[in-house]
Amino acid sequence: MLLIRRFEEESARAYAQGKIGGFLHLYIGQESIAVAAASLLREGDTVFQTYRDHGTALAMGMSPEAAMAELFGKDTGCSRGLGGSMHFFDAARGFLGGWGIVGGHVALAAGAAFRNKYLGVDNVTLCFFGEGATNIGGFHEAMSLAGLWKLPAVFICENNQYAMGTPLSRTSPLSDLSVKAAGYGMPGDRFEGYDVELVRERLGAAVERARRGEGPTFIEIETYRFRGHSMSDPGKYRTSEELEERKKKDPIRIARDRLRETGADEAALEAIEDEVEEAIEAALKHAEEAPPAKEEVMMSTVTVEEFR
Amino acid sequence: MLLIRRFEEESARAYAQGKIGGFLHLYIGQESIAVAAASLLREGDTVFQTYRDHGTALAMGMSPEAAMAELFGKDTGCSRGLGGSMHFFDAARGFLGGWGIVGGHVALAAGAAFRNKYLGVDNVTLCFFGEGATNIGGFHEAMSLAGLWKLPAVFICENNQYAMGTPLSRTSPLSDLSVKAAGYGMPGDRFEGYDVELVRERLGAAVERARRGEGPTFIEIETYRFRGHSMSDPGKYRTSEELEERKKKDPIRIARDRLRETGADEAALEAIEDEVEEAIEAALKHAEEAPPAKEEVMMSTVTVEEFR
Amino acid sequence: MRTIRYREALREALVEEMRRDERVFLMGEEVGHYDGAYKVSQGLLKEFGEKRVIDTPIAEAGFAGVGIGAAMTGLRPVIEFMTWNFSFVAFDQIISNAAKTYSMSGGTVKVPIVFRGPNGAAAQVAAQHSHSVDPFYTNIPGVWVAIPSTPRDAKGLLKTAIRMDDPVIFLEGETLYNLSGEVPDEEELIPFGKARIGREGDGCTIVAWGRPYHTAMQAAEKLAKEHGLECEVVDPRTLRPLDEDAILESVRKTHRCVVVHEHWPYGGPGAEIVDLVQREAFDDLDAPVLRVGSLDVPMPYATNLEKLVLPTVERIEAAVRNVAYL
Amino acid sequence: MRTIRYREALREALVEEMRRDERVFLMGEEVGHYDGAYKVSQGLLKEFGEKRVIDTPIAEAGFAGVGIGAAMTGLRPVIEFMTWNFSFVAFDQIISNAAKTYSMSGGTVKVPIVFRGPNGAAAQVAAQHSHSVDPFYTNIPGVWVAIPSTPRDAKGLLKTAIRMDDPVIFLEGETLYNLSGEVPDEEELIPFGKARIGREGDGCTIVAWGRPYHTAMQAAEKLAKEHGLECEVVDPRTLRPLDEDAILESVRKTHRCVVVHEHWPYGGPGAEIVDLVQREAFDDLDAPVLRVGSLDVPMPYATNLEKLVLPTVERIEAAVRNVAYL
Ligand SMILES: Cc1ncc(C[n+]2csc(CCOP(=O)(O)OP(=O)(O)O)c2C)c(N)n1
Ligand SMILES: Cc1ncc(C[n+]2csc(CCOP(=O)(O)OP(=O)(O)O)c2C)c(N)n1
Ligand SMILES: [Mg+2]
Ligand SMILES: [Mg+2]
Repeated sequence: MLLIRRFEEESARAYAQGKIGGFLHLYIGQESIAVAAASLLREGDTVFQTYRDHGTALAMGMSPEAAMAELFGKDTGCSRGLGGSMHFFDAARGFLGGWGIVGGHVALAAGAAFRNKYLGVDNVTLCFFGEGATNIGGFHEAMSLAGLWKLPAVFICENNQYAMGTPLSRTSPLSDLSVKAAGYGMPGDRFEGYDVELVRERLGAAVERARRGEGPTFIEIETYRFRGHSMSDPGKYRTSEELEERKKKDPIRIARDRLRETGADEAALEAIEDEVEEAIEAALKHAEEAPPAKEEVMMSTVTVEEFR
Repeated sequence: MLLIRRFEEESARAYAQGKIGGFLHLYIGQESIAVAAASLLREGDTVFQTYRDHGTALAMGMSPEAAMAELFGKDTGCSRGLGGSMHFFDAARGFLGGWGIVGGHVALAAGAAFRNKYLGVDNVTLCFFGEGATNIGGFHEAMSLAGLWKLPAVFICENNQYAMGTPLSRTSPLSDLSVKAAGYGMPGDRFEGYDVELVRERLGAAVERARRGEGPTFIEIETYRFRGHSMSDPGKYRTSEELEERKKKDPIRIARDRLRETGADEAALEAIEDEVEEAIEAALKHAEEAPPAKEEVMMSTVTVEEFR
Repeated sequence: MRTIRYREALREALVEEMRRDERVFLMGEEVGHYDGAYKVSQGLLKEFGEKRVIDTPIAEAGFAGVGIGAAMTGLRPVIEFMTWNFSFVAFDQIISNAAKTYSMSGGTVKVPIVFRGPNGAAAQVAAQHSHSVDPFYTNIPGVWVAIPSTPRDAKGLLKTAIRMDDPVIFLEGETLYNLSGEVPDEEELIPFGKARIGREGDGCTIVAWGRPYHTAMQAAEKLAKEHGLECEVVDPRTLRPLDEDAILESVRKTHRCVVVHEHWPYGGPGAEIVDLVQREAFDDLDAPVLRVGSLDVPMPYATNLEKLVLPTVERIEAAVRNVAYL
Repeated sequence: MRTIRYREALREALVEEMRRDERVFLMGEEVGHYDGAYKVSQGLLKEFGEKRVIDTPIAEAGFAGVGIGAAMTGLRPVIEFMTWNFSFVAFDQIISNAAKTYSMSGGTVKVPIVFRGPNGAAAQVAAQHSHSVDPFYTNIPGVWVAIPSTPRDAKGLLKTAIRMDDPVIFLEGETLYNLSGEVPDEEELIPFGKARIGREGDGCTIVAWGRPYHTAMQAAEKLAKEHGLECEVVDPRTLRPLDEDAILESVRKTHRCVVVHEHWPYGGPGAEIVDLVQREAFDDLDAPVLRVGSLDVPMPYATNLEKLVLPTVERIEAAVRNVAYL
């Protein structure tokens, strides 16, 4: 979690310095979800995320170098500088993007789950999306198919309360989104995402269900993003009081407090922090020095086949 | 109902004779729904239907001449021969199509309901679609918006058991589609559509709710189509026993029996039948003799504005 | 050689490729229990079972996306759109996901998928069901677009498409499904980007594909008989990639060119081919390149009007005579 | 005349038309409380309230359809797509419903609606967010397509669009929102189908619109200075209808033509204009018509590559020198 937090903080700084361009959506405040989810995965499992994808990729083991280099538009980036912040990929680890169209990737995840079932393997597929995505057709069609075909997938709505500047109350008549699950013939669950261990436990149950071939689950996790929607969003639609109140539930703070309460060694904690700092520094240095994205790569990755 | 039934039977015959082309989707077996719905409408109310649209248009008062001429591709058709069977329009009576893309018209109906609310009038909008349409994104988005904005609309799923050759059991894990209503924050209802009076009563409640400004309702009506999906469908996916069983619930038979039971005059019933026959005959004659669709009409209805 | 129908040729391609490769599956509305809305997949459910011949609910964006996700993770889906008109609700899946993944993943994730179904107008199916989608999909880098005009091409191109590692847009003709033609007995993989010369001649090049290819062939016949003008009819077979060499070679011989297509006139492959010819064969042209397409109107229902909208022998003939100064 | 920004010009058009006609409303994501993702609608919620400035959930097909239904029943919606990339999920609503209703209802139901938002690439927003949608929407009969390059055109065309009785596809430029320019004090309604000559000259015609119009103007400046070649830059302002007369008149004067566009090379208005020019001004042309567009690749994220993809002054200059044999 700390690695993600620090990665995001440094990305924001590099963005301000003009080293990163385009859209940059930070995961600060939501780290517990990615970390809990990643801890449940096995070889062959696959994960789909929105444009707010750094945290999930890092939690799944993408190197901070490859991640930061991607943000810097470098050839050593996880998508060779072609994808950028919104389109991280790490196929070897099962991280399959990084998608920019709201709702557009949910069916892809259903497709990866379809593949698990087709091949008869006990892999599962996780799909993350925001609460803002639950009104769009792409969500509905993917959920309908997954429910009908009992695909081994878990659909995870990271309800961070806002879709850009719009609070949930202005985009849905529901306050509990998990009631939607019934309409797709699948079970729903709903819980707070601030405590990484709780997330792991509840998410784990759904993952196990899917692994056992009992079908998909729709899960709504309450969370909060501490930063604006993207770098260009000043976040005026919420009060600083609200933000301060929310920060009391910072998952990193909660995890640290828990570790201390349960008697973790202060020195060990500090060592972790140092390690994280080093990793981030190394990532920045690497990204700075890596060669820029290459024209040959761009021209040769439009299609696999060549006809001219 | 009888007029619709006879209109459809004669359309099928004319189709077999090559006087009608393209797709022809008959409403035989579902007449009670259109008739009940039409009886609830006031001036200014609007109705949207799928390609299976003759019955609804006729129930709302479209003349059989205009309807049959449209099927024959004639200039006096309700869409001047440009629309055909799937695209009937009768704007003066509030019948706003006649739409061929599954789910595509549901948002249009929400838009017409939005207009009722925008203008502050107590008009309502009805939208019909098949059970096969409930998996598509267009349905979901329209329902989401209607639920959120509490639009004065009634969404009516005519569950005739099949989407082309596919029974509901192979397209949805649900047997009761009205549970979907909860996911849109609106009430749902569900009943059999064979008795026109029952349909009128239950549909009426939802129409009144919308008229009072209390928002939309999602209604699933159980019904059955006696013919194939369209003229090219032999309907091999169902047994003749099933069909015969279903025909016992023919809404026209039920209505006729009821009238007889309640002491309607046999002569009066026969008079109605004669009237219907005359109307259908007149419609066929008219359609036969009417001038063909016109090139000038086609060229001048692409857009309202002309730039060349 | 055997004489079979276009629909059967497609079916053979599907069957052969599904037998060859376990990863290939067919998914779409009514493809299984109903044997296909246009019977292309007749018998497939019986042979391959529900695992590999999958009936879907009406959710084109959903099952197109499922196909893309399955392709990303190692399967080789063939996705049937009952007609290409219904691909518009799945347009974003094709342009934003299928066409982009290989590139935006830096070449790490492939999407070997075929989207197929009938394209263009059938008889009197009116405005919402008569689209020629070629202009939309040919514009997109990251996909290939095939549009076979004959049974042989249908089979050979579909087999190739299924083996390719990229998304392929495969445009069949509803009004061609019943067309009979010779298809070789042995396996044939027709490469993308290679045109077929339907008829040789030095009087005028006609470039045409899909249903209008046959109209163009008729027009060429008529022009030969009535005016002694031998047209060369070039069928590109794939619109992306386009066999530029074949088109240019023909034009350099005939010095005249007419492009015939069913799609609406504004832009599209019709205009692209004009652009190509005037750019690369400017000095060889004795007349401007002309086009014959559908009229610029939504398709009307009435059959008398529909006939006015679609390209006809008469309109092709007039265009050729115009450029040949006949 | 006042000097205002492109974004303010659009806002003025919206405000004036909303004041003039109660039936006009604005609907889209973040248009109200957030004052617009790109601040075009800043202050509108305050003036017109939630009834007429309507924030939507993320459901483009849904709210596009709501707009069409509202337009069919007498309102005059302006639907904002946060960017045109997100119109792909609503593509079917536009092509099957907005564009078809007037025709398939036999001229009985009109759809007076404007779909607007930023088109084309912004800086480094990568493959899914950088589409130039002109090729898709210009192909469709039943809609009009406007694409203003200057604040004045933005205001005058948007006002006209809102008053038209047909669906209008209104393509703004995200990278143009900050552009300043003169706009008349009095009301101006710029008609569709009338090009604007950005620069006169007799050396070569350059047809360009949207952002590349400005690149073309720079290239023309450079060519005049460095080579003494005076280019005439024609901005069609609307792509459907196209001002064919203005383009042809210019080409008949210059005998040369280069078309510059941001969209992908295959087809689209770029090719359509080439088709027009070679067809109608064949004998006037001293060289083939050339095009400068984006490269045929999904847009990469890295800024060094993005620069290679988009049309540049250098590429335009090279094309003009090529046709002018300089
Ligand atoms: C189809 C589509 N419409 C609009 C957008 C623009 N957009 C990007 S993110 C976003 C908000 C999404 O909110 P939510 O789903 O809650 O996810 P969060 O950003 O809060 O993680 C919007 C409207 C988009 N990317 N795709
Ligand atoms: C988006 C889309 N996909 C596919 C079709 C082809 N199609 C037309 S009707 C139909 C079945 C619809 O079934 P249902 O919604 O139950 O309505 P019914 O015909 O039974 O009244 C299908 C698949 C279509 N018109 N639109
Ligand atoms: Mg959110
Ligand atoms: Mg049905």
